[in-house]
Amino acid sequence: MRIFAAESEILAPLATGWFLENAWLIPVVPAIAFALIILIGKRLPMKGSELGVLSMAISLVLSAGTAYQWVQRVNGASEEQFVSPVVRSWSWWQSGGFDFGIGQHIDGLSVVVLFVVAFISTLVQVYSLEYLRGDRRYTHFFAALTLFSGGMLAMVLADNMILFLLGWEIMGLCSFMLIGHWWEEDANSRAALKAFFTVRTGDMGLLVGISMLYFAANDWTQANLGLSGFSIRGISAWALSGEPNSSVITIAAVALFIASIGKSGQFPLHTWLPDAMAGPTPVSSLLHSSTMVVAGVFLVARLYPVFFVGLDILGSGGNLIVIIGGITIVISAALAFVQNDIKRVLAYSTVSQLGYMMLGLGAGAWLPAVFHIFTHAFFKACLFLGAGSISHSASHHSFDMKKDMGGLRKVMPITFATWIVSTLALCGVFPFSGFFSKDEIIDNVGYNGYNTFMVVGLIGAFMTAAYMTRATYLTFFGEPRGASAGHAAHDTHDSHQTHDSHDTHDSHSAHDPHAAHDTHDSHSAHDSHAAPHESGLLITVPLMILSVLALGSGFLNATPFGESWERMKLWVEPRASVVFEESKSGGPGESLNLVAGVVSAEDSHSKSVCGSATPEEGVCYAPQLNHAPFKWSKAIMSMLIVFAGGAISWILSMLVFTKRDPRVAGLTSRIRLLGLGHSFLVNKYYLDHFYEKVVVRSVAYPISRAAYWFNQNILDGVLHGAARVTTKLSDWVYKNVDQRVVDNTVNNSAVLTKSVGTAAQPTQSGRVSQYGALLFSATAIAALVLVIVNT
Amino acid sequence: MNMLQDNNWLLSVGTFLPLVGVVVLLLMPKAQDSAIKNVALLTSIATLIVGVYTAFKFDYGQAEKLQFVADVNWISVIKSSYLIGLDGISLPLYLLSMIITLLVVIYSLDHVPSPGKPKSFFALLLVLQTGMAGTFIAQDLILFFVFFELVLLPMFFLIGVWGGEQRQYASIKFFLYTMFGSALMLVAFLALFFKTGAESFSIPFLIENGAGIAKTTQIWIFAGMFVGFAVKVPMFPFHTWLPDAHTQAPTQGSVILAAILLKLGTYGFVRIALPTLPDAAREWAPYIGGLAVIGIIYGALGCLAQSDMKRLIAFSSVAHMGFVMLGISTLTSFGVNAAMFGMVAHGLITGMLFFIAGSVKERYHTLEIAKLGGMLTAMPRLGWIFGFCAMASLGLPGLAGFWGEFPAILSAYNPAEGLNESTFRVFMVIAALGTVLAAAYLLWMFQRVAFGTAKTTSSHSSHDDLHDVTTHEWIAWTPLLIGILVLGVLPNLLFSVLEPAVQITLKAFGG
Amino acid sequence: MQHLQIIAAQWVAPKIDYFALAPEIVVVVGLCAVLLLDLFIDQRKQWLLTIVSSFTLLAAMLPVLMLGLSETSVRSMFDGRYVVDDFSLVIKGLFLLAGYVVVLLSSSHVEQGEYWRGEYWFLLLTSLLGMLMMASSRDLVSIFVALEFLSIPAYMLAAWRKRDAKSNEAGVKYFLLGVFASAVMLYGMSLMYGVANSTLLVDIAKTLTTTGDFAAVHALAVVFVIVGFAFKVSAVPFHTWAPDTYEGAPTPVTAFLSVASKAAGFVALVVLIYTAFPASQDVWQPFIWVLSALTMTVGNVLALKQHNIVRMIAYSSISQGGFVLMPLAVAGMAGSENSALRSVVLYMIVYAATNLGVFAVILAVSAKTRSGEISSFGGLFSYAPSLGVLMTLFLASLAGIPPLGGWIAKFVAFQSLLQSQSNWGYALAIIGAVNSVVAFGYYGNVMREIWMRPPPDGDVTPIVAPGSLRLALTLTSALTLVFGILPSVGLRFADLAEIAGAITR
Amino acid sequence: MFVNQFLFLAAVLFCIGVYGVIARKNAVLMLMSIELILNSVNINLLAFAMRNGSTDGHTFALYIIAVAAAEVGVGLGLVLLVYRNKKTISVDELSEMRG
Repeated sequence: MRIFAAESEILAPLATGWFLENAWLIPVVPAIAFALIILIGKRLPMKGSELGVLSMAISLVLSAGTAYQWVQRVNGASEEQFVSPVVRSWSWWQSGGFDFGIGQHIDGLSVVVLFVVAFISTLVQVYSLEYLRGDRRYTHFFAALTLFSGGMLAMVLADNMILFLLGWEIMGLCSFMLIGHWWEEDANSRAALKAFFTVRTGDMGLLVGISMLYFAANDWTQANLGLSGFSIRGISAWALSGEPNSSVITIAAVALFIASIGKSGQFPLHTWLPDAMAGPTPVSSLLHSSTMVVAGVFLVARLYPVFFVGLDILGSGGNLIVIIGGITIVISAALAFVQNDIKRVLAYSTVSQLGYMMLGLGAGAWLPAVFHIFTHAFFKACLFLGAGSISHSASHHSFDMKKDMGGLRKVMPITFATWIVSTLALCGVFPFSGFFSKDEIIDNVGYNGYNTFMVVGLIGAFMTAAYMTRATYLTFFGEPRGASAGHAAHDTHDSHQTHDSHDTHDSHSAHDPHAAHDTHDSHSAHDSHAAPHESGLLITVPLMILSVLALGSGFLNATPFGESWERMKLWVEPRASVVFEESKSGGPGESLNLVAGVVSAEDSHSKSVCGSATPEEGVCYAPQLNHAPFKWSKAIMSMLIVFAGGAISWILSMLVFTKRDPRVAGLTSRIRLLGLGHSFLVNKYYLDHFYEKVVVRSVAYPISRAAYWFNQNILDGVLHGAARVTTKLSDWVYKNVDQRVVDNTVNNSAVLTKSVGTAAQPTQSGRVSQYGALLFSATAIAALVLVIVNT
Repeated sequence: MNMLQDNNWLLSVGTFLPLVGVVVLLLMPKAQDSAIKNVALLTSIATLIVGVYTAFKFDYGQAEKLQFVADVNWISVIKSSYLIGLDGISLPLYLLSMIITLLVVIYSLDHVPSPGKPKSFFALLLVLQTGMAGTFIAQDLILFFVFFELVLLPMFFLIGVWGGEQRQYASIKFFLYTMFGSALMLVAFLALFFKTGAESFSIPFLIENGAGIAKTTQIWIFAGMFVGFAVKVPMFPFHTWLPDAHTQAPTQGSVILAAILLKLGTYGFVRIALPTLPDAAREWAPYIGGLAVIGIIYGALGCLAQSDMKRLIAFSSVAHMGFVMLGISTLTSFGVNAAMFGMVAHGLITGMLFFIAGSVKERYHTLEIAKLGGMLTAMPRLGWIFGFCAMASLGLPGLAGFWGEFPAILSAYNPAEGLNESTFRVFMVIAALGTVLAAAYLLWMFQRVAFGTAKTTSSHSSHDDLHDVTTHEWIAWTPLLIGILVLGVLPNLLFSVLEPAVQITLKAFGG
Repeated sequence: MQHLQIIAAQWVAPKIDYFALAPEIVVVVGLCAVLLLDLFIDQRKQWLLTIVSSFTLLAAMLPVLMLGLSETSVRSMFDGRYVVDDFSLVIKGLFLLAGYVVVLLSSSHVEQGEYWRGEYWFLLLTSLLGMLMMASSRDLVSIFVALEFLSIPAYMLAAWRKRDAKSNEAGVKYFLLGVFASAVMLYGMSLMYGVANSTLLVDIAKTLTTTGDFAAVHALAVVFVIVGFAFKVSAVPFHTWAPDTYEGAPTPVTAFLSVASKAAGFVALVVLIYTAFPASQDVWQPFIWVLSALTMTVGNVLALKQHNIVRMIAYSSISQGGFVLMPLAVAGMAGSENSALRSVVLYMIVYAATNLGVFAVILAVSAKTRSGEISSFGGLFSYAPSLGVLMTLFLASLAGIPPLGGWIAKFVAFQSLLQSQSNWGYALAIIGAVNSVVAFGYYGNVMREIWMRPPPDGDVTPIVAPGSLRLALTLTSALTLVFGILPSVGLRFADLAEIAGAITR
Repeated sequence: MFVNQFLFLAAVLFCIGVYGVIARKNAVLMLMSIELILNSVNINLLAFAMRNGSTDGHTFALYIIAVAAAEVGVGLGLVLLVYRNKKTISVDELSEMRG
């Protein structure tokens, strides 16, 4: 019981509902489905895939309902009232005074991500029905996919870090299984190993961070909230309570951030992500673009108060998160230029987008970052699925833009259209969703005083536009090449030997000595030598849905149109008000009746002490953040930058595709009028080469080459080097320390005893007189000594 | 107290029933293979039934108290008595030993390793079972010691007679190592006995009075016990017998060794060394912890260096027992709980891994990782089971391994009072690093063994050898797999039993 | 001359308790019977002698048991020079039983090679008679006589295979060194008598102190006397005769020497230490400490290198002797007198049972393989499983692995060491512990041969041991197991709390 | 007192005997050296007996003489045995067993 602050009023209890109360079902459904698929999947008519889709659909419905009721709850609450999350938790096991619970923690953030994950997963599963038809491990694939979704959902609505960790690890495992899905190929299994291992390295930070937070926070949370030190609410409140010792919370924040670096493929642990493209395209689009890789970002957003205090966000001109985020944006964007594999382009773009999210979080732009998670999921998934659709129906499962694509806009209009929409969204062109999120991030970063990083963001935007344009041009414009031109599949494969792009399954199963997954070949037979064509409905429908969202989802938080449009801010962002709890007995499990101190009335903005100072009474669950007022001027500027990027890249493409002779300069304008295209056929390799030269010289030479080199030789080198060193070290330790020293001491002791025996043997000479001598001399010595001693 | 003593015949029956089977076996003619196997099977089943009945009768309400206590006059002259009892700490291991033995017997029904001789093979297995079960119920140091040693000879012969090429060296090494440890341990026991007034060897009594001993003396006595138990665990400098023994032992031997025998050491720490000599334990804890984390990293490195699958798994035991010892060294009830859980989990998981290794050996006729590969194509079920166990072993949440590993790391963050926190936090970080390495070597092994395509080099094993999991194997493995999963999802099943007993055991540390 | 006559005049015939002497008398009768029978029956009936001698020993057990059950616990004769108390009875029982087993071992063995069996039994019984006397002697003279009584026949037994050079060598070495040692001992005894002016141990205890003008002479005397018996128990560095003699002598005789005569030596040591030297522990304690440490260690390390099974067992029994000496090294310290005595007695009992078992197996196996090499045990388990298992049991017991007899014996020894709570005790305990591990090196080696090696000459015809051997094996293995699993049984005999008193009585 | 001379004589004899046992290779000579030691013992005993005026010494000496006779008998028997088999009585030839 505490006495209420002078000016504070009891507020109406918040609305709740069945969906909110039972949100925990969302991950449970896929988990059950997973078990069922494993057990009976193979016997089902559709090999268990129907179970997967069904379960995801159910989760989608549930999370939609949850989202709806959450919105109700928020609307029901009064202005400035802290809308307490719907927490239910059950004790899982106790030991030595520790209480490990499982439970749900539903608030704006989790609602958003839940919805996104469920939604994308559903679409991807539908998509996979077609994409993987006839794969020999069809059932396994769906099992893993479903389990993955279950893990992610569990992580998202976890109310404590243990459950969070659980979901986190399950995702890691599933990504291992899915990346390595076609493990007959050594490269794939190696990529899987690399991914899992890199992420796992980050997890070390998670373990340490959780432990530290628990022990640092537990006493306080038990005392003030009756919550365990694992509970997310408890940790958040504790972080803002002014209680924590600054060094502890800083170290904990850094440790946790290391984990999210690993998971979200941030610099310098990003190298696993492009390799992970070895997995089937649906996997890439679900795990490695829209959901799993944002887990790292989600971790930061989830425990935001910890980072806010620990890394002193808003306090200084730069902190670990923004720095890492910034570097990631530029580095990976640059890398995207030199990729021939369309999926790798998208992968690097994902990395850089994640960089944006991190940048936003690091710079105090919490909401835009979360919003970017939301929008990015749609258009990036759309792009990946589009790429998949291309390789599936047009390019004989090759992903090489230069070898096997080009001019596809005619043959696959739907894919093309959706692709364009998503690309615009990704580049952040005005009405498209990307604009409202990414621009907001850049904007707020600047507004919060991180000017350098705002510039970085703008550069990133420029590069994004550029490389996406290049990719689009290579894929859809110009004349069809290679497979997309209907060439026989084999030269595709031959060409695959020459360059370093990650081959996909079929291109290899073709010259796989013992057709590892024959069924899949039969499937690929149905289009292998057919001309490029549009994919089936199961593929295009998800594409269309996604593209619609890529276009529209932005309006959920359309700052340009004023407060009334900022729904996300209203619904998702936790309000930074001081909360007095009526009863401390209200442990996790029941939603508390809360009383919010009415903030002094003159303006309802940014006056809460939370985050900036220690509340003298009550607790904060979220820090007070600023929101940059929208200015068209800035928006226009960034738009210009984007268009500039796109335009330059486009012009370059033009230049390349039309210039017949490199030595003749200045004639370009004339020759440009002779339409596009056919010049492509003549010595295209030479032109490619030239294109590279131009691009390299004019655009990306300084950064991208260097960056790529750095990436391949230093970072990746370091990673592999670390592996190699460890192996070497272990060899050495094993051979020299274990076998030679430790073990030999043991064996030598035996040898020693034996040799002592040898030394003693001469006494046993077999000669009586010597025996006698020994006998008597021993006697004499003994007598002598003892006589002397005793007298 | 009286009700704690009713049906106290249970434990004795459960422990000595296997010996009855041994006698029957000895009376049977060598020729009747099937009959011999049936007798062994029936015996172990009967034993397990008794064990289950015991667990059923066990009063979980007061798991911290010794139950089914039987106290019979044994060697009155040296004040040692046949004192047995079961509490929350002993119960899981007691049952585990019975289960493992039964499964091993089942597995052996069609896997008696060369050179045959099923009669003596099963007889030794059963004797082993008596020794293991007895160690977990003995509440008298001398009795404990007798059972502790009783395990040695059967294992010695299992390794030496039915083992691999190097078996004789391995078996002798195993024996000498362990005997060395237990000799010093015996001296330590005696010293403890006299320092507590030479009144009784009963563990509860010694726990009462052990704390009274002068600190320096305690430290010396603890040293003796430490060597004895650390060899069994095995901890870092004393571990070299393990890889040889594991690699050379027959599958059944490795399974029992990994699943139960290694636990005798850690159990000894928890049951005897810590509670009887609290001050010494406090002094030793940092060193134990240090050796433990060294063992974790060291074992992992050892694993990465291995080219032999079985040897790799053996080294992984060193690492895992390192986690167990780390938990124990924190002297907090949380840490010890974690350790106890880790023992059971490691028993299930590593036992399972050794089963798999055995089956692989049987099919491929080699364990060279380089020669294996493509197991998933050749034998998908076996491959996936293998993957499952590898995941469990690297401590994936939701599987048993995690609850032994993560809490141990967690507990190292703040050890019992009187221990240097920063030291243990360093240990914690190193141990966390260990989990990464664990992932590295296990997945690496999995990738090389299961993924890829079947190597042509291994095709000298005619292809029909590569049959998938057989019925016997299913029967023998399913319980373990289920156990791994269930304990992973519902760790409380175990913790609720351990918790009170551990609390009592560690009350000297304010745990 | 005068005073001699006076003394002679006042001489009165001592009263003799024939009941107390019954065991000795029975044996005397038995050996006379054997001697005479040997003269009169012809070769074909020689087996009668076996029967007779074995029954003599069994018969001698009866009075021992009756004496043990009779309520008068101590019977003393010749004013305390010859005492029959619980201690001596237990020891006599041990000797008789060991002798019986040795007879069982011999019965089949002596038939090989045409030697006069009569002598064999006669000598065996005589030596046993000497041992029985040794158990009761409480006077320098009677100890000396008993010692020679048991030794001289033993010399001849060792050389019993007349035409076997090895056997001769064994006999001669044993004889020369034995006589030399006893001569040295006698010199010590003479000094002792000179100082104490009495040959009665109890009187010696009164006057023998390490202080005063005669301290040096005391020390000398004590050392010399102990050397005499250290030779008997083949303690390093007085052990040199043992390996050669054991190897050369007929195997049953080796068994007899390594068990019975060794035990006799220990009995004498115990009696002397407890009755004659209590005051001079500063002299003998360190001496015995060193002896024990040396004996364990040297015996072990040398045993590691042997190829001949008997020789290996010889060294092993040397190191076992070290373990028996262990508690005596602290016998003088407060708190451990009783436990030290108990452990010595128990160790002797258990060791006798186990070691005789080992020899029984060796006899059975060598009868087939005709080889003394350790490697000849290869694959024993495969063609003679029961023998293999039994040998494993015995060796494990010698190595001190529970739950076998040897374990409890070693345990009690350690116990009394630590009970002294002195650093000497702790140090010796550690040495002993390490040695007990090293010992497994060679025991385990034999086990390895038995279980893990193929038969040297693929000959796997099963072994049929003669009935007498089987009986011996049953007895010894049963005892080994019982002592291990129910130690109270063995301790019941060893735990003669009042024994120290009984001796001094 | 005059006892000392006897003791001294005995000590000298003892040493000579010991020397003989160690130095001589001839079995018979070794036997004789041992006899020397025994006699030195006897001298000791008698000297002490005189000094203490008790008869125990005499008794002991008599026993020793008797036993010595027996020992010599057995010893010579053994030596003869060896001589029959090996045609030598040098004990150093008797080193077939060693190590």
